[in-house]
Amino acid sequence: MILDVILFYGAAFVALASGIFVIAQRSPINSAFSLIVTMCSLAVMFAMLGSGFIAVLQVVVYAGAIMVLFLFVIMLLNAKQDEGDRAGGIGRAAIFLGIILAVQSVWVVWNGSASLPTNYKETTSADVARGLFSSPRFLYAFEATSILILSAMVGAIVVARKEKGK
Amino acid sequence: MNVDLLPVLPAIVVVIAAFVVLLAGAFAGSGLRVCRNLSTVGLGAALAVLFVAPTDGNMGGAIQGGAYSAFLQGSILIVAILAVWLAAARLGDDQVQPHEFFTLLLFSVVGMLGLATATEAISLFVALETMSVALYALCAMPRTGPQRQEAAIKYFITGAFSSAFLLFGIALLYGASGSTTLAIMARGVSQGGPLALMGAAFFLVGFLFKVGAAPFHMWAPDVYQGAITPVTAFMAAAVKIAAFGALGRVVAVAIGGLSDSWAPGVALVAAFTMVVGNLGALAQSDLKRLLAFSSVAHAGYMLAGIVGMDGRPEGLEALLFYVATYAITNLGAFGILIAIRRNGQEPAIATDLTGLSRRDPGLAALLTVLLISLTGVPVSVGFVGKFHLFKAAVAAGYSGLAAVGVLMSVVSAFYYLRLVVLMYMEEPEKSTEFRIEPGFVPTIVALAAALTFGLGLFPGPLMALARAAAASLF
Amino acid sequence: MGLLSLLILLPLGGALVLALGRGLSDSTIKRFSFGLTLVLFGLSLALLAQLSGFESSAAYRFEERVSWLPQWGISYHLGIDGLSLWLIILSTLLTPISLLGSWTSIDERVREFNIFILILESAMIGVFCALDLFLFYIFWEAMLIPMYFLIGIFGHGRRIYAAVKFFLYTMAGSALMLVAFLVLYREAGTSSFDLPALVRSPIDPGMQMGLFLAFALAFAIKVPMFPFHTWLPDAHVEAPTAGSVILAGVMLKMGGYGFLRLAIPLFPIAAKEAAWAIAFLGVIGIIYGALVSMVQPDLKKLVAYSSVSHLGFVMLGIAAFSPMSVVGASYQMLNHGVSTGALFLMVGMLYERRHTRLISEFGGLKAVMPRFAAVFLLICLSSIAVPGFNGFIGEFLILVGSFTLSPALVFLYTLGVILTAAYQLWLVQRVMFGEVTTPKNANLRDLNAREWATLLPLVFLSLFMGVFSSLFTPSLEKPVMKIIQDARAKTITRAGVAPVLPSSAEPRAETGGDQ
Amino acid sequence: MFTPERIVLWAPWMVLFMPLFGFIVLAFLGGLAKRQGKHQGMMVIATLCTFASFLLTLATVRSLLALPAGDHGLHFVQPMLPLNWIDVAGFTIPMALLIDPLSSTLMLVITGIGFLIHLYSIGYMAHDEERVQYFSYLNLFTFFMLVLVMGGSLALMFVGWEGVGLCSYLLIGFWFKKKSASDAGKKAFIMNRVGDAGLIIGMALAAAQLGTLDLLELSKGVGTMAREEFGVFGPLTLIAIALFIGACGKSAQIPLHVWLPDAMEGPTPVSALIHAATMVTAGVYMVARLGAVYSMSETAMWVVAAVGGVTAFVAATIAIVQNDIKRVLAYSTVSQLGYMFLACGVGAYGVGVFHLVTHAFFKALMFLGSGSVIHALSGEQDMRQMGGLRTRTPWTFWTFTAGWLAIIGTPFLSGYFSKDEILIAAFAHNKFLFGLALLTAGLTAFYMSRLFFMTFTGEYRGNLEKANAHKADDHSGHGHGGHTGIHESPAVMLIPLFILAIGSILAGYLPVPHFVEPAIRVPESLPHLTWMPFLATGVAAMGVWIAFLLYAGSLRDMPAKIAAKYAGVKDLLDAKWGFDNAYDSFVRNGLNGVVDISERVLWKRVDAGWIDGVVNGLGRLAVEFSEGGKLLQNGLVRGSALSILVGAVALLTAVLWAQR
Amino acid sequence: MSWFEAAHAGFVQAALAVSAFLFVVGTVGVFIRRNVITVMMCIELMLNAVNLAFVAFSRAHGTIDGQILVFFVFTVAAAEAAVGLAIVIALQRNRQDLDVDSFDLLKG
Repeated sequence: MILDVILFYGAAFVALASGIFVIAQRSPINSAFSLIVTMCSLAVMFAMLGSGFIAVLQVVVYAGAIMVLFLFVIMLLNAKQDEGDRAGGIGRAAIFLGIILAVQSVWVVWNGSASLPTNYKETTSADVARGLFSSPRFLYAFEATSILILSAMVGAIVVARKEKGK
Repeated sequence: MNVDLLPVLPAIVVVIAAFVVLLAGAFAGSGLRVCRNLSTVGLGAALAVLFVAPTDGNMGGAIQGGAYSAFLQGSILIVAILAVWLAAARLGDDQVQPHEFFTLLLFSVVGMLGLATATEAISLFVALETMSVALYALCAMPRTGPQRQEAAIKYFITGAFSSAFLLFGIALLYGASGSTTLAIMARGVSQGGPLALMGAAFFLVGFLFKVGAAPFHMWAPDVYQGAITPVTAFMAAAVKIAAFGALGRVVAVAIGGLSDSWAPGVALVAAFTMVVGNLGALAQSDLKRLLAFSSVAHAGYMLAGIVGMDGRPEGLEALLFYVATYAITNLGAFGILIAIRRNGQEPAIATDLTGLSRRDPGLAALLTVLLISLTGVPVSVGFVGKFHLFKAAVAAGYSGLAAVGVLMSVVSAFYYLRLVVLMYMEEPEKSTEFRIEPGFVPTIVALAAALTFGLGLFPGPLMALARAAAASLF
Repeated sequence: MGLLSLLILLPLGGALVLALGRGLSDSTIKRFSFGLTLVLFGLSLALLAQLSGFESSAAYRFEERVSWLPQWGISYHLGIDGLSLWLIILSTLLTPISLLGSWTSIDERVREFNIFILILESAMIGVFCALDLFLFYIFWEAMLIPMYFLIGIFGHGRRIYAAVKFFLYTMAGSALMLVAFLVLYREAGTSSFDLPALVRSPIDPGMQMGLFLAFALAFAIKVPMFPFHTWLPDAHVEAPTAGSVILAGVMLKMGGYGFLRLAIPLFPIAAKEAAWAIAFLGVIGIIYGALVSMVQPDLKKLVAYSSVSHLGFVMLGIAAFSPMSVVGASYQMLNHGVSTGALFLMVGMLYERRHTRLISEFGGLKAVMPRFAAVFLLICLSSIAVPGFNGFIGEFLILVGSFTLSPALVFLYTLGVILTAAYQLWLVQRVMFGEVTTPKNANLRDLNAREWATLLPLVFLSLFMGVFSSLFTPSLEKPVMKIIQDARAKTITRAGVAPVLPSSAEPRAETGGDQ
Repeated sequence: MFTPERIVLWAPWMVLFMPLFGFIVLAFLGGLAKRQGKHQGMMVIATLCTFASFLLTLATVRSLLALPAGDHGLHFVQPMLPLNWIDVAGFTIPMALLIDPLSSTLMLVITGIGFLIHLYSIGYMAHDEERVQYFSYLNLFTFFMLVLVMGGSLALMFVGWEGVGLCSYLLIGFWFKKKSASDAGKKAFIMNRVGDAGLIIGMALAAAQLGTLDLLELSKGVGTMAREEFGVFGPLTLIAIALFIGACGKSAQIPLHVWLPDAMEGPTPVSALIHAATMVTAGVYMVARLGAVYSMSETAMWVVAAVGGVTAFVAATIAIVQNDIKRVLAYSTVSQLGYMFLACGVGAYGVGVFHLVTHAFFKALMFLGSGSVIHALSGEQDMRQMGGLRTRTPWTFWTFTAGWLAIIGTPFLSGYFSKDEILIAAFAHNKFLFGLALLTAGLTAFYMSRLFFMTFTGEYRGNLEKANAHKADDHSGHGHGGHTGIHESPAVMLIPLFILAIGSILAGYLPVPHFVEPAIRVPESLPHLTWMPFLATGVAAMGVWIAFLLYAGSLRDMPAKIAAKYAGVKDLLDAKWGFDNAYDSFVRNGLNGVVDISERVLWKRVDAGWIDGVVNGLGRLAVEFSEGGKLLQNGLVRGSALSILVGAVALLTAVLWAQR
Repeated sequence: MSWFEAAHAGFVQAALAVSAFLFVVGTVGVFIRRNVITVMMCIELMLNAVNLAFVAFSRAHGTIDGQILVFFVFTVAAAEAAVGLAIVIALQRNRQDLDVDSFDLLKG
């Protein structure tokens, strides 16, 4: 129990900190690694919140596959470091708006979650599978995802392919 | 598990068509014409399925067939067929593998069909992303010239950004209700609470982005300008139908109970969109940017229908009618750009149309009809549609929004009329040579113009369809 | 198909024939459309077969009603009373005249020209027939497009500016009216846009003023009332002759018609409250128009501003809202159509001969073109409202009828009368009298047969209407009386107060100047 | 058909119709006739039409008098067409005439003198290019003048009123190529228009307040109303004064008189017909016609009398110093019209009308005579260039003498009777006005004698060659004859002179006041003052005597000396009491100011600047906004995303706000 | 309830707060980073934040929907990343610059 609590809040802290690192780093590589850290911390939180299956997926798919893709592209393109923090007026405006938005959204979820039900229960991958396939409700989305991925594939190929003769 | 596939049948047909096109292109090396014809057949078959098969099912709550979905799907499919033909007219110029292009186009149509039918947040999101991802790629085609990629990256970044908001909105609505099914969401949402409010707001942000409402519109001019014209035409027409269709459903089914909270805000957005769109178009010389701002403005008018819903189907009915007819009209207007070759080039800036009526009075007249409709001057479907939208807004108590709308229509007259001025009242330079794409493009434009004018005179049948569609959600 | 539908659809059909007809020569096109408009004029005269009916009651005649968009209670509802009757005849008369008047001056894009004129005619007739707000609005706006093209394609120097200004100005005016339609629809609770039904249903007095102002703006711009008139000089100056004739002859009348047909019957309480403002602006328009007209160097602009002045009379008459003044105003609308139409035709003739409209370029034309000068003088006299001409009847009725509204306004009115005479005669003097100063003017051709044919009907009418006004006024009087009585009845029952505008026809010998 | 009852119903219409017929024939066939050189025929047609009208008038009057009298002993008929001119909302103006003694009298004058002047014009205009047009105008004028006097309601009267004004405008500006002529025409029209505005207001007031414009009903109707005392500005007073403003304009009363002298730019017969005998008396006719109304308002009566008296005097003084023969006559006309108004103003309407009739004869005569003189001198109008014409144009001289004697009030000639009665009436009413009138009588005698002596007696002072040369320059205008040398006019011009001379002598014996009195409905009872004829004659004789001394007798150098000595008075009179200057400066400064303001302020600033500025400014503002928006739309993805963020935050705020 | 019990009970609330905050962090990151790949990563960060919210809500309601949704978000994120990175590659090939502010051909 105590371990749960420590793990959870520790992970939350790490997630927040590494999240800030993501946007504070000038180098894309560093950002990417920070992001991976964030994702892993989030995975811990997922687990503590009783969604073990999702936590695993988070690490495997997200931190593993997607972020590798990112890293790969960063390496491939030999992405330069960000040229400093010259975010300019847009950045400052965004920070300003971000503060407002943070206040608002944190306030909203804080107050909103106070009235949430507390039907806590651990879920396993079987629950997820049952939820996903026991009714046609999510079947549709599941099948649609295949189209999504296919079109992403085709799209990626079409876009990134080298021009013939170039 | 008993799965009733009937409501997804049209989408399935389109998916099959997409596979066939992809495979035919990849393995049989089919050319433009074959791909075009295959796509047309597929879309046509989907349309036929829509008419023939009883699609009234719900797949466990993920999607919902019926009048509303059918109306949207029908509109999308018709627009898609026209877009396929417009694209076919242009792809010959550009170095594009036609089968890839048409596959992506068909995939995005699948996404749109999903959007039009989805009654569950997950399906909705996946469908939206299917459509978007295909469109991002379409925008980047062909790879010649950095404009395309720039348009694509802009569309992609802003699109993904707003998707995140949409997703957050869904999360919050889910938090407020415990379900991702719209109808069940409505129960939780109607009790109010900060989660539901913020969820509704962010949900709206996501869709307001897709429909191009101000201030979520700034991508539109750049993307419209950067993409090739058939893609622009397809986006301007079909995306609007799908996005507004989904938005209308969500508003009617899920967050309608909260309309007291968000309707004033959306009314402001609508007014702001009309103003920004119309004023923005005023100073544009680039034709596609002009049409982009014009489409922003029209999104504003259509939002008046959302605002005018207020628990009654009239606003939705107006919205459906308008978005369908607007798509046709707009497609016709883009068709003109595709049909014309001025000194061998597609007309890019407004003055490229100078003296068109002297060279091709017929095409000029058609464009005039379309522009008149876009302005909203009778006799045209644009007028009937606006009348309908503003009527709904006024009935819901938003007379001020209607006033802004009509005044902004006057502003819009200025820039639409400028094109008419150029076509009819200015003399072309001696060396200007207009060549008209032979064959089917002028026919498509003529068809659009005829629909625009004819529906302006006799809107009854289509309006009845829209009415039935809207009523099915209430 | 009823007669009114025929009147509306026939020109459209003609336009379609011209649009689709291949290989028609210019002269065939001209003859075809001229013939068609003549036929329409004949058809419109057939409406007079029921003249006695128009004179005996205000009921709508030749009514046609086809359900159009039943879910909104919109129908294709046509019908005319005496008020519309004459305006329709005016439209069908001026159209062939303007076609004939531009027979030689339009030699390019003849097909388009005739198509636009025919569409315009259809829309104009439609406006006067429509008894459904939606239908009315459609015709109302549809008029703009052909006129826009007429000005923009066939006009002179700054034609594009003028065309766009015309279009935007008038469209802006009517835009808010559309919203008012919708609010009215919501408020009236009739679930229809049928005009008679809406007129019958009472509107909340609190809502009336806003709605009335929205209507009034649309109509005031069309009239045009000071200070919404600045589109008119530009549009007139740049328009081709036919455009000017129709614009001045018919389209300006729609403002006054709109007030009488829509704004006042629908919102009588607000109309009553706003009457003084309209009257005031009307009188300002009279004097302002006359003064500005006086100093115009351009013939057409002069006539254009004179329209502002003349329609000020009309607005005063409508605002005074006594039977005499309103009948006078309606009559004056017809008069203005005839006389100003003729003036524009004549200015067009001068322009055709000399390619200038500057007054300073002319002078002494009486010696060169005596017949032209004679007709010009006659038309000016009609415009000055010399008794015996049509203008007098209208202005006199307005004057007598509006006397009780405000004597002070009436004195200003008479100032306008003097100024009108001043600028018109000054015009005649500068153009017609004196020596021929410019050698180019020495050999100008006098009127030819075609030009006679365009002018004679108008000259004849301006005299005929000046003498035989009682052939026209009874049919105008009936609808006017009905409008006034209905409005009064509503004003009393709704607001519980007596009308402030008493009938001037009642002798009121016991009181002094009504302050 | 030919019983009196029948005749009075159709003959008046025929009276009206004949000159109109003449006009139409001339207007439509004139061009043809001109091309074929058949001017003569056209002119004869016009003249015959007028003559036929005269004969029909005679028939009408005879039949009218043969009818039984109505109430108040009035013989009247109201021939009516089965058609209303105006018929709106219970307010009708039928197309009805009113034939009673008053209108009959005027009809006789108009058609009679009109015919004579047509006849005269045949000779006078014999060489003018546009004489057919001239005759058509003349016929049209006759028509409108008849409408004016025969119209049964104020509105119909107004038709004639404006119509004659129009013809006057056309005829004054007949030689339109002359700037002065067209200016004078315009001046006349606009000044009349000022008066007409008064008339219109008066009519509107009458229509609004009394509910009718029918002349008979008005006269009858006001009888039931309360008389308005002096200083009370009740409706009747307002109506009467407003109408009187109209009368002032038409009848050239102060301050609207300045157009009449300028109107002498027209051909002389026109001056005789329109600006002496008929049109300018329309105001008098109207006041007399509405005598019943005027008599109900003391204020209005006072105004009429005062304006009349003052005008009579002022115009007479101005006439003294005029050298243009026609201008002397014009001012004389103004003065005599003042007399008539004076008579009306003191309640002696019949007398006013009587003077109208006699004046019509002698003034027409003198105008035609002067025309004959001018004709003889090939266009010379300056009296200083005349003299000794007695022998050169004997017939003109003798007939002119008759007119002269009549106007100065020589006993037993027409002027004597009418003027006498005016003096008596004035005396009975207001001693001051009487004094003014008496003085005017003396002045009249003086300046008419001055004119007479300067023109006909003594030696010829002019330069004939110059006159001829001048004529040669101006052949397009005054087309008098191809003769050279001073010559008597042809018979066609002299016959009218004779007839008018006879009329001038004998018209005083017509019982006009008695005849018209029932029509006016205001009883007139003048005191019988036996001393008045002697006094009047004496004053007149003195005027003649002084004139004789100064211009024909031994003191011929005196006028210059007097002028030098009383330079102030001379200047005042030369300046026409300042009226013309006031008008000119009003026109120059005031009117030009108005034109200037209209152009610079109203048109270019208010219209083009402000109103259009706002309109175009809105458009520009929109475009500026749009251009500004283009800067914002700088193509940066982050900008686009930022606007999404802004929108999201704003929408979120709005939604949270709305819920609160 | 002990402090850690309260803390345990507050998991959902805390997770939501973290989620909201991370979302905003990601949002801000989109604006202050100029490398287009970093920008995309910031968007991924936003999606992750949303995932946390889904999981938290899923726990609160005891329904599986939230978790399933997260499952789909993974897929969508993958698809988006694929296309997005493809576009980036194409861009890089055409203009050798990944600074988002350098994409300004289309404007006005």
